[in-house]
Amino acid sequence: MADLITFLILIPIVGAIALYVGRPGSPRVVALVFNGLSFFYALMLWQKFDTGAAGLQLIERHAWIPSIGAEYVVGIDGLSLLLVLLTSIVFPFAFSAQKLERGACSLLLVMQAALYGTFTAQNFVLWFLFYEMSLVPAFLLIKIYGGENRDYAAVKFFLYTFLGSVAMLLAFLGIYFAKGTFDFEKLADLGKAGLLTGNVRWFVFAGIFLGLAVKVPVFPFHTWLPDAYQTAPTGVSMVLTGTLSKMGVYGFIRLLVPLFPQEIKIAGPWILTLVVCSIVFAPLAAWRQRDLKRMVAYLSINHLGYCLLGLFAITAALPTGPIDKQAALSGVFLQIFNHGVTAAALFYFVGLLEQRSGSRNIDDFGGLMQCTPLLCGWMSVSMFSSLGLPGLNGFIGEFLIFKGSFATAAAFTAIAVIGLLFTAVTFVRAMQSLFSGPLAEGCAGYHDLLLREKFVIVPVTLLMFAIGLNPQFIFNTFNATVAQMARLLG
Amino acid sequence: MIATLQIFLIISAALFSIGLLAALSRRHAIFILIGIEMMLAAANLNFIAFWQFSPVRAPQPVGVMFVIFTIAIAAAEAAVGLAMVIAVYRHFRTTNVDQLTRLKG
Amino acid sequence: MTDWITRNVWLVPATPIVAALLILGFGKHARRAATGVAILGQIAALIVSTCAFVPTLHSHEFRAFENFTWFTFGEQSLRIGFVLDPLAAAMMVMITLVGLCIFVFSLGYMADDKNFSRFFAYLSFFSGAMLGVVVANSLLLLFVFWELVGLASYLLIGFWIERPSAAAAAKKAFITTRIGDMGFFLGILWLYHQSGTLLFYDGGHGCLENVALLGASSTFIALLIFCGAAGKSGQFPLHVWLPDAMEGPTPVSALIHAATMVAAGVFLVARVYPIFSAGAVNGVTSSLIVVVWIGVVTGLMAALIAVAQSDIKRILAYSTVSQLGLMMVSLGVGGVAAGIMHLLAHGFFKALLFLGAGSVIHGLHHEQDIRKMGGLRKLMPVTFATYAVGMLALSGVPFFFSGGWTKEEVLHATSHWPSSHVPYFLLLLGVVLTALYMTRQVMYVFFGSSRAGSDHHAHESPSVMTVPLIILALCAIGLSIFLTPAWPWLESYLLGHEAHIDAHLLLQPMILVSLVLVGAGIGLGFWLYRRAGEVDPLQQKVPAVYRFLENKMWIDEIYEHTILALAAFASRVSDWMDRYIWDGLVRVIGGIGQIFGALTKGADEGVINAGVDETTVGARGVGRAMSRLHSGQIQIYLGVIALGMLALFLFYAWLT
Amino acid sequence: MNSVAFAVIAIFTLVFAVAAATNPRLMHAALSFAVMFVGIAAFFFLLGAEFVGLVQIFVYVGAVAVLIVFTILLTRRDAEERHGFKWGGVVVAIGVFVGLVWAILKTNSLPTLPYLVKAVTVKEIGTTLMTQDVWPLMCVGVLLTAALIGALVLVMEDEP
Repeated sequence: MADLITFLILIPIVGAIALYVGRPGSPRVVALVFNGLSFFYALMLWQKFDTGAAGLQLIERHAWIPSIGAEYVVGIDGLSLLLVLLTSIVFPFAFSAQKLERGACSLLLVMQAALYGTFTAQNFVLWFLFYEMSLVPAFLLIKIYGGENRDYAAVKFFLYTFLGSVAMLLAFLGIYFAKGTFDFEKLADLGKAGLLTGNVRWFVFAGIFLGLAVKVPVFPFHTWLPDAYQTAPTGVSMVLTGTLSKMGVYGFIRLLVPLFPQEIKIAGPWILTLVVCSIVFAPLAAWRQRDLKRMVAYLSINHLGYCLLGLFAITAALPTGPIDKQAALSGVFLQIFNHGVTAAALFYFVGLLEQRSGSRNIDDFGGLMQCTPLLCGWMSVSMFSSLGLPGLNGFIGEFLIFKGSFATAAAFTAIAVIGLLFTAVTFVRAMQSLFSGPLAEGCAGYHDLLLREKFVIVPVTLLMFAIGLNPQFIFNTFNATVAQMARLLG
Repeated sequence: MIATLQIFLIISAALFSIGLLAALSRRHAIFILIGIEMMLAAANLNFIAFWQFSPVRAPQPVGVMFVIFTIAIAAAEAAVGLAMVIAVYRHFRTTNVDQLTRLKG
Repeated sequence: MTDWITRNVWLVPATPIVAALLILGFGKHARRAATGVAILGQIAALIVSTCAFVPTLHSHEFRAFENFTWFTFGEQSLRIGFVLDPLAAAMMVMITLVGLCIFVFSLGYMADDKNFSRFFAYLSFFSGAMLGVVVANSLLLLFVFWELVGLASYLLIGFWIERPSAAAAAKKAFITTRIGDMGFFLGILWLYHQSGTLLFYDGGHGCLENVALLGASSTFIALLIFCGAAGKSGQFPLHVWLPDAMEGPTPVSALIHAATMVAAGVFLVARVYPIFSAGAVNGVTSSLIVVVWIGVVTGLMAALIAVAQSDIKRILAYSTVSQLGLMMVSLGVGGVAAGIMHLLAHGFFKALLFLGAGSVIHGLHHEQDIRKMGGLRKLMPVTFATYAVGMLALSGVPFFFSGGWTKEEVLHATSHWPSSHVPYFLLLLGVVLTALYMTRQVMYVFFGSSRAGSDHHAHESPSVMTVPLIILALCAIGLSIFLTPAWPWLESYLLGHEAHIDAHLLLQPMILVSLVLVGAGIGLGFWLYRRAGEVDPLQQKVPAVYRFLENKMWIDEIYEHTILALAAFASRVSDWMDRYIWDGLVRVIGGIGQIFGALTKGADEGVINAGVDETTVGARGVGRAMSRLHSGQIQIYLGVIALGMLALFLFYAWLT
Repeated sequence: MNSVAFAVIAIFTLVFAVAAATNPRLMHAALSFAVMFVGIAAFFFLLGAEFVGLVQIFVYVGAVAVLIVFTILLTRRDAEERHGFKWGGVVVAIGVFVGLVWAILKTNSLPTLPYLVKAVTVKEIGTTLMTQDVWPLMCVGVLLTAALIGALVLVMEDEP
């Protein structure tokens, strides 16, 4: 039991191999069983985790390739735990979204293992290995199992993220040659005094920023996202938005911010400008989309923009009190979790509509409230959660982020609030054309939620309510980490 | 003129550039192979030079070992490359690389 | 008992919300259970509110609050709480009482609707959310319930979901109020930043207890908060959603206009009044001046528009907007108690008017155009009598009707405003207009003879609908006992004074002024509309003005062509940028590679033209551009590698 | 160390290298290529790596050059030089050369002490191959086998 994290990473891989070798009749069920197992392990991890203590816990350290500074180090702090839990929630959710072939199931499981690895690795080589390991299944899933236009989307996705990764790898090689270590903790210690000097540091900084910005994505590196999310099968879109995009945010928190505190202070206003552009332009573009998946995809960009707004607002300039730093960080962490759950749920609902009608075009629907009231009701909950209605999970994260960012970047925050408004406009418009009005032609025969669909939706929605009403249980996982990080920020 | 490491490196750089020239400018496929062999030779020269001039002496002759392996691999590469030239010639009836554009996208 | 209720004042909003959840849980077919639970919930809330009301009577300046930690983030904690003071207690009683009447009325009004139980769930939720706004002791908690009020109104306005116009109106209401809410949200952030707490009262540490700390920023915070209030309370320029909200069922309109939604904005300003008045010189601050003028513009504009409307509910809607403007003026000039009193009184008589209108509409089988009504006085006597009470209260006839006294208070406060006297005279004009359009409406609906023959089948509504009307009418009259200047009990209660009886104050010169004005309005209306036909007399006399007012001063159209068009344009631009510029960048990068390839080839073959052609054609797609890079010429590949090496050298040179 | 000998070897090697790269007649170029390798082998001798020098001569002059000549003969019909010469390559090659020389001159940390020939014995090489580098040796063996088979497969006639 000592190697809990390694087990957690291995379970999905074993599942993938079992699926590939065993050729079971219903691969989805087998995958779900393995998901259940990893969910159980994730819970066990949570139980073992000492929420009161800051710093890494449950560390496993083994020698790997000492000559290049690579080491097998995994460990979790509050943030890693949160993301591990999120991954464990989103994957079963994604698997239950639709029927998937054996290959797709095993690829998804490989991706799950890669995500667990990414969120727990504490050495750059290991981290990068897992980071790239998640890219390949994503590419294949889009390319092989995607819908219309999948080749274009897959290649675009791959080129974008791969170029970003290459930039990041080069930057890290530069750091390694200068400092001789890949260990996150050691690098963070070095970062306080300035990791590099001269012009080189800007190249290294830009390389890492680019690699992570593509992954999140930040405006204007986001154009791969709508195509990829639109084309991918529902379950894959859920995973992409729910967990894969979090790797970028996680990278920003874990790598860029501790390693380059001085550089961020100089580049901060520019980064914040880009972030605010994501927050404002993405929902505006979403408003124009007729394809529901594209719409949700664009709104994802907006929501992840809030995370980065909070993060860079407090790192670009120092706020006056610890409350702002802690508020922003807590908000960012919570928003990561919330967006993972909510965006996945939205894709799930779009998938349900697609299963019923075969279309995702918003104009093909209308008056659904009359034939599928339950579907509409539960879907509205997710939409309201996404637009930040109080009482649901989205609000608290956004409030804390804005609270933190207002202290140092009031102007940016004020502009970002426009993003909140346009998100609402987009969703309300979508609700109007989907749910109300006269029953559209061809919508009459849709069946309402099935029992198995309810089994999926109800727990997720309850989670949204739980976080919205009493978020303490989520905060408990990362409060110590937040306090420690806030102190490290100075 | 005293033979310093710098001189060796410059000679090997010249050799490398000549090899590159052969690989880039000639249209016969064999020349590309010849050019690549030259560049490898230049690299080998560097290995030996660095090994010989290095202030620290390893107990094993590291530079030499490196070169031996490189030569072995270069030989294998030459064999396969020439076999490919022959195969290509048989198939296309030419060895002019400008006409071998099957990879065009 | 006192202790228990002050600690558990959260029960008031919780009861209706729990009722709503229960009803949703029952499902669609449990109609009887739904109504039972909803009305029981409302009665329970009324009882608890009354219990909470009692202790506030005992002592002056009674204020009890119960704060607790909502959650801890990092090492900080966010505290929220509930407060019980005269303001909250009076509002609670009004909301639950009016709400109960509306619930009972809905039993009859919505009896045929197939989504009957859902309707009651939403209604309960609406009333619960509004009660939450009232008892919140934290601006954040207030905002939470505030947004829930918005959600409930969205659901209820769009309740007849199959009507596209209802959905559009719901959307409009949600978005317009949310525009204001975004300002409110920023105000909250700013306040939190400045004061470090969002609790109103916290034993001397609350944000309202230390407004001096805010300094100069209090003006901006107040104005941002006022944005939210203006959105919810339908103040110009965010009033456009309110008349459209008539698309909802009539009980919903009653609830929105009387007890819940629009009252929230006025209540909010009254609640955070210390922020507005922080640093006041002679009772005037810049933020309060803005409040006054916005209120005046809203009040007058809405009253003018109301004169030329023909939909029975729209006239009432604009009258609400106008009255809300009046309340805002009152708050702005310093008459907080007057404003709240008017809000409370307005809650009763406006609910009465809307339910009366609902009864008329119900009786006429969903006919809403007043020009097609007439002569209902005899067919619907109870409705007529109660409606007349409401109309007289709204018009501001003093002595017997609550609205008259409160309006008097507002005018009184305005006349003493040191900054300017213009608002006072404009309000007097508003008084005349109010009397005029209400008389017009009553003349059309209840007097004369039937116009379009639609009232052949008109019938009095069942008692389940008329009884609430009667109760509300009694309240509208009975409340005036507590409002007279001779015994201003309610004002003293709200302000925390002892009430004194002074009969001399009953007759003041100012009351005569308003009596004359109201009389003039009613008389003018009577004279103008005594023989009104299908064509409005005003329309015959001044068609241009009438058209201007009938079209709501074209404000909707102006918005559509400016703000909405701008937003749509911005959206198109964003989409376009995404498709062409940002995606185009990628293509350009591909294209650059392609130019390189083409140039190498061109240099060899001496055909520059082809290269240029290739370049222009090449901007077609990433895949295409990238594939063009693959010329198949291995030597070019090799050359590119060598050039890359050169570039690295240059880079190295630049670095060192 | 005789710097005259060094200069002679250097000029000899580079001249033949240029000849190998530019001579329009294939056969001549191939022969220049073989001679150039002798020059390189001489460098190796000079630097105290006699074994490598010998291997170089055996492998390149003995084997690779012969292979090239055979290939030229096998593709004789095409061997007459009617292919042009690309001048773009010259520009790139010169650019790379300048870049390399600049980088070499720029680097200050190169050891400057004159070299001391310390010859390495074959025994040493053998011991190292069998102890420390035994795994790479195995891999190279596998690689060579694979190359051999691959070359055979490539040139095998397709026709049955």
